[in-house]
Amino acid sequence: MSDKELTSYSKDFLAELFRKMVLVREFELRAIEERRNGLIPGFIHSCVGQEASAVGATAALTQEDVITSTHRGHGHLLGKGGDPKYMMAELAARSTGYCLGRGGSLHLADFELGILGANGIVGGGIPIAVGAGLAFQMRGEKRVSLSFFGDGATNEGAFHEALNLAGLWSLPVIFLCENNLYGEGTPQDQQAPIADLAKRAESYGFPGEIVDGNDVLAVYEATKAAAARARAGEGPTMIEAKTYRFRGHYEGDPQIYRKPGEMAEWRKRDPIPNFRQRLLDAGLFDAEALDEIEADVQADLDEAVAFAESAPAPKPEEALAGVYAETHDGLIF
Amino acid sequence: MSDKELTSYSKDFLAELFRKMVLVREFELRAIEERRNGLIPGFIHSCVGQEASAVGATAALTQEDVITSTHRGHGHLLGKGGDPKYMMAELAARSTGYCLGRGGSLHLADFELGILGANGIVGGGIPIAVGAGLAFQMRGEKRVSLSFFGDGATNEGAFHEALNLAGLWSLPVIFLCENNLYGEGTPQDQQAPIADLAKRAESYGFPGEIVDGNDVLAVYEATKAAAARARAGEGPTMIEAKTYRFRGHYEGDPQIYRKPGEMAEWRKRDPIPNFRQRLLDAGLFDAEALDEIEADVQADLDEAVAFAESAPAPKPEEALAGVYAETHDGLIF
Amino acid sequence: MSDKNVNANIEMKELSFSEAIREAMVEEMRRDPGVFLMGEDVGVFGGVWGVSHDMLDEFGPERVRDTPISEIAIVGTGLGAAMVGMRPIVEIMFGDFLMCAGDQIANQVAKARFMSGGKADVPLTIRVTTGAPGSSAAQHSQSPESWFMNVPGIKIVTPATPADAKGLLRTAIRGADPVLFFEPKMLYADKGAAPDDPDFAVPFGEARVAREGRDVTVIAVGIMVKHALAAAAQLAEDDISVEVVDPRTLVPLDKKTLIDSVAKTSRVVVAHEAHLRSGPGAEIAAMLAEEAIEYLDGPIVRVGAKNVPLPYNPALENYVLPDASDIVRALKSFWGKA
Amino acid sequence: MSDKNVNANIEMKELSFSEAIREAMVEEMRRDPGVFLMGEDVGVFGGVWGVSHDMLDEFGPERVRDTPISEIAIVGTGLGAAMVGMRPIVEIMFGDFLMCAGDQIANQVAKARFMSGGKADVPLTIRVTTGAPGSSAAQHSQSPESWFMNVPGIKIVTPATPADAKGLLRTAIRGADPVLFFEPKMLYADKGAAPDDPDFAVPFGEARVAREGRDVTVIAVGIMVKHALAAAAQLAEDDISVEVVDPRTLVPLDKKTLIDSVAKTSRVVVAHEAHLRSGPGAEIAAMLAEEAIEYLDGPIVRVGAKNVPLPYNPALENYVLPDASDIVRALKSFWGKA
Ligand SMILES: Cc1ncc(C[n+]2csc(CCOP(=O)(O)OP(=O)(O)O)c2C)c(N)n1
Ligand SMILES: Cc1ncc(C[n+]2csc(CCOP(=O)(O)OP(=O)(O)O)c2C)c(N)n1
Ligand SMILES: [Mg+2]
Ligand SMILES: [Mg+2]
Repeated sequence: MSDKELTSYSKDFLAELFRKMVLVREFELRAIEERRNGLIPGFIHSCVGQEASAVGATAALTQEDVITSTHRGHGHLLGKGGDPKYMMAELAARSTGYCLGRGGSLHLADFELGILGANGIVGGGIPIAVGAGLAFQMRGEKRVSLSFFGDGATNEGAFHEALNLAGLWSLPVIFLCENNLYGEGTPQDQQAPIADLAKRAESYGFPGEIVDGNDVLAVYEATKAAAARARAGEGPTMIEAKTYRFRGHYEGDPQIYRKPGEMAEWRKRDPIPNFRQRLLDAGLFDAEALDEIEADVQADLDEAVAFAESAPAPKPEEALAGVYAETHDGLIF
Repeated sequence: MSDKELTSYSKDFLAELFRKMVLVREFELRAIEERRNGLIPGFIHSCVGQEASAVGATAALTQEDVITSTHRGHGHLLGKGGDPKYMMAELAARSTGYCLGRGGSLHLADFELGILGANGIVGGGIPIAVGAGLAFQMRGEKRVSLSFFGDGATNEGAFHEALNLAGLWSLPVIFLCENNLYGEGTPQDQQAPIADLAKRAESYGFPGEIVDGNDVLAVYEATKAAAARARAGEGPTMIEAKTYRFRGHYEGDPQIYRKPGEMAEWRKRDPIPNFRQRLLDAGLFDAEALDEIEADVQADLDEAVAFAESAPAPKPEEALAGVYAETHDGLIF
Repeated sequence: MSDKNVNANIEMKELSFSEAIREAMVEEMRRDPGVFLMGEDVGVFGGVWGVSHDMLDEFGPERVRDTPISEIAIVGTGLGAAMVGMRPIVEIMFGDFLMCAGDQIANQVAKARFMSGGKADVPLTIRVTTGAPGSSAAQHSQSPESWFMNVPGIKIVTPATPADAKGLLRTAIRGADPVLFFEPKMLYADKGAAPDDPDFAVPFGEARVAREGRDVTVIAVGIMVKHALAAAAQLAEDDISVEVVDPRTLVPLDKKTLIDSVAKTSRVVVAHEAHLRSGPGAEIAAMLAEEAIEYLDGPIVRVGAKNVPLPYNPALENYVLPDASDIVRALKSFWGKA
Repeated sequence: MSDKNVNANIEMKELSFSEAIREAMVEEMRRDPGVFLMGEDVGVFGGVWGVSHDMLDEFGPERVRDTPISEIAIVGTGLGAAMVGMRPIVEIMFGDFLMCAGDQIANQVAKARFMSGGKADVPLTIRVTTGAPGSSAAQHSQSPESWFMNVPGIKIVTPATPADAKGLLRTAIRGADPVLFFEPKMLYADKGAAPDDPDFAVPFGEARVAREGRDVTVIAVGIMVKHALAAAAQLAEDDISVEVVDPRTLVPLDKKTLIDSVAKTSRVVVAHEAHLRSGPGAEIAAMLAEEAIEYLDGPIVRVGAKNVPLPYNPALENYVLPDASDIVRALKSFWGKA
């Protein structure tokens, strides 16, 4: 994408993309640190390296649109407007967290922001997104539902059934596959016999498109076009964002499975420094402005960690709340 | 297919194809009759109209090859060498039946003939066929596994996962989809957004081919080529046989869902009279010879029904046998 | 408790179990545009058991949706639609196929509210047929009422009469929690009276005493209520007074009514069509053994299908399946007459 | 019965639960070319819990197969391979994911033999991790031992020690029936002695008396055996003698050993990590309430996870999960000391 094109976006918008990508990256690094510090008890699957797809895709949505996310969902949530405070508090298992400390990283959700939930089941969120799209279509709302999932998830039965239904009913759904070349320790080429997963959309009668998943604007443009199609009643789109994760599948992963040289190659395509450089090269921002954004993010994260730390721990008995809307005088437990 | 091509097959082979198609058709009609007569207690999903795909596909296999079948499986079984006596006895729930009367139409199986089972679960047999193919590959055997399934089954998660795995590991498996335009009462075009289901094979990195499912030789040739590929280690093939069922989804189905005129069109393409005519036109057989084959089939079916009728009913307590290889001194029941 | 929900002033109407379910759906769909029905062959075909016949005509294909054969997608899209404010009713044609959507039910539908800190409303009703229709063999005859009972977060409803079918289904549709609603195929044609009131609903967690008795309690689930009543009538001839209790919902379970009955009779049989091992009766018996053992004057006897896949052969099938005579035998065993 | 399979002349070897499982697999793979392992990340990664580490090096990618994330295909292809003479071991990474393959397990694997009139051999072992590893929340912490207990045709194995893990896994692999083999994640590192004999096998259907006692029986499943032994040690200080019985296999269930123990002690607690409602303890308690009630001197008390999805927060999670102190409390309740 040329710099001329870059100038066709508003400065605010570009700054916001930059800020969000930095926020995602730094949120992950902070969470990892706070896990080491003992603030966070559970596993973290960080999306370091994949910030562009998370931020680019969600930037093309409105607050009324909804997403479903995955085990690697912090970027999706922050992109969709998730508040780092409540996210950090959730990771810290506090009652001020998004899920009152009951869900943790794998189940982060905020219905007001249209975040229908991260998911611990690979592929599990895809049919849910289709269901939201169905509701929007039935009610004549111009809302869009977007489902994030990984390359590995495209081999689950849930993926297939969900995409078929969405294609059949022309639902306003965007299937955003972040192909980071691995599912846990197994390379994508040992999980499926085709490398370009967007091709699978053809089985379901709608377009599949490949984008550079490390280029936030490319992902944004593809998602924007898909959202426009969806809102126009033209049905779903699959977008395959080719990307790479820079850290382990989870924190602690020995990563013995990486192909030699691969990481170094992808490091050159790190979405954040590259985008920063483009902003500088285009003369739209000076280094100080971008530094300031980075500093703001750090301040937000300091606040988020402080918020999490200071939150009260939930009382053990609270575990019994929130399983059902009605508990029938305790008949259920 | 021209008559010249017809003469390139042996007369015996052509007669056998004809005999088997007649056998399948007449077996179904007899079973339906015997159901009315009360000999057969359970439901029957007949494959009347689909004889060419069942017979053509199985004709390309050897006895060492295996198949998995469906709820509409009588033709597949007879094609693979199933004995109408044991089949009829099974439908009549006798202990001389293939499954000792415990399985019925939905679960007919004969492991010696490589029939790994009909199936009551749509799509349920597809992964099983892939597993057999995996075993053949691992053991270096030149055997092929073929899975029959309907158009409706291609929308199940099991279809997707199984085909992906077969493609990934280049397994010797043939996926034979009998697209008869309906799944129960729902037309295929209301079940999937694409009409040519063979296209789905592309998602799994192997060829998908469409054949006239009412032309027994077309199905045979396609399957033979697929089996050759499989035996040569070139991996799976999907074959979509376009066909039509002439009777209800099950016997008793009011069939309110048929599109007007559709049945009449397909009747013209009835695989059996058409093949008969081709055999006559090519001068390979005279009408008496074919009549004689038909009479032989009737005699076989008379025998099958008599066999079923005369078989003893199993004793109720036999229900407890055959759940496990070892029953651990009755600890299990 | 049995007639608590049937107001004497309300007119009653005779209808079949199947019509009762249809009416609940139709009335709720008229009332609330968020309610819709989705499943395999529910539209043009009217459902393979005819339960949703002609609903397509009234509500159109938008609200009576024929789906592909995709159980994961049926349940999963139901969940997604519910999460954004619809009240979907989804149908799984045979209970046997529930496991095709097992993950969506156990890990998504049942847990969505809790995992989100109680925030997700999941007004999703999953209608499922259950029970053996005769010679349908091992994959079309199961009674999977207990398959998801170990999974917290989903309510499990087992109506046994047209009135309960209607009233419990209404409660399911109007509720904010996901429900597995089990419809015994072999009850569809049975008739009974139900209140002719568009708001008639039967609350969850209230068992029904289907017959009062003195000497022994049968706790019967689903279709076995009918068989238990037949058995009770038979034992009445021997002057044994049988109380029949229908839990109506397995989750939540009305322990009190069950325990009260056992406290009164001191003998209990638990009956269901599901296989015995880890069927719904296992939980009911275990609950009683924990909370009501002091009232018991003998073993807790379970009646259910033998632990064998359902056979195709009718004689074998009958041998495996429980019926009224099995309940009679179990009941008589308390008086050494078995 | 506890030491029946441990011949005094056989040398013992110390190994961890995880090593025990690995050794059983490795030894059987060396012995029988039909045995192979297949699952997500079992190869290069060595299994997410490290159980199959370095097996790829010895056996190569043909026999230690990394699969796509496709649980239906993993189980279904295992079944197909088994039907044509292989002895596959397939791994489902977390028990929570079993339902993704629910239909293949319940309707295909479990029923293949019966439906074919007893003809299909299904020597398929499905290895599954179970239990809460701590703050892993509702979809990575479940103990689904009872989820398929209602489905006839599949054996369910719950080892609690390294020796049993090894011996039971060997029986599973060599057997002709399908097995769900549950490995408690939190036991992987625990050590114990097992016979150093390449044919050492523990038969199914024989419970193990893990500790003899007089006053009360704890029937404990999987990881709860460890907690039950800790509880027993604690009660010994109060001069209460606790017998701990480990069923080792839930299907088949060794009723006799369980009933004998209860007959001796007349008090019983059933403990498992699974949720209480319809967990494995429901069936065990129901069986005892039916067949051993005359020996009982008090309620059958169950200890298990509360009926709530597993929470992420450690304090909440601890509250929901059972541990030794819950067993102690249940035991003391018999003497009014709870
Ligand atoms: C149904 C299911 N199977 C397996 C897992 C274990 N698991 C968690 S993440 C993961 C890899 C997912 O790969 P991909 O979809 O490519 O996403 P990525 O981790 O690369 O973002 C696996 C196998 C799971 N959580 N759910
Ligand atoms: C998992 C599952 N879902 C639904 C059904 C009910 N059912 C039986 S046959 C059938 C239609 C199958 O259609 P198709 O695959 O096209 O095969 P056909 O009947 O046309 O031969 C359906 C929905 C089933 N048996 N299994
Ligand atoms: Mg990936
Ligand atoms: Mg069809």
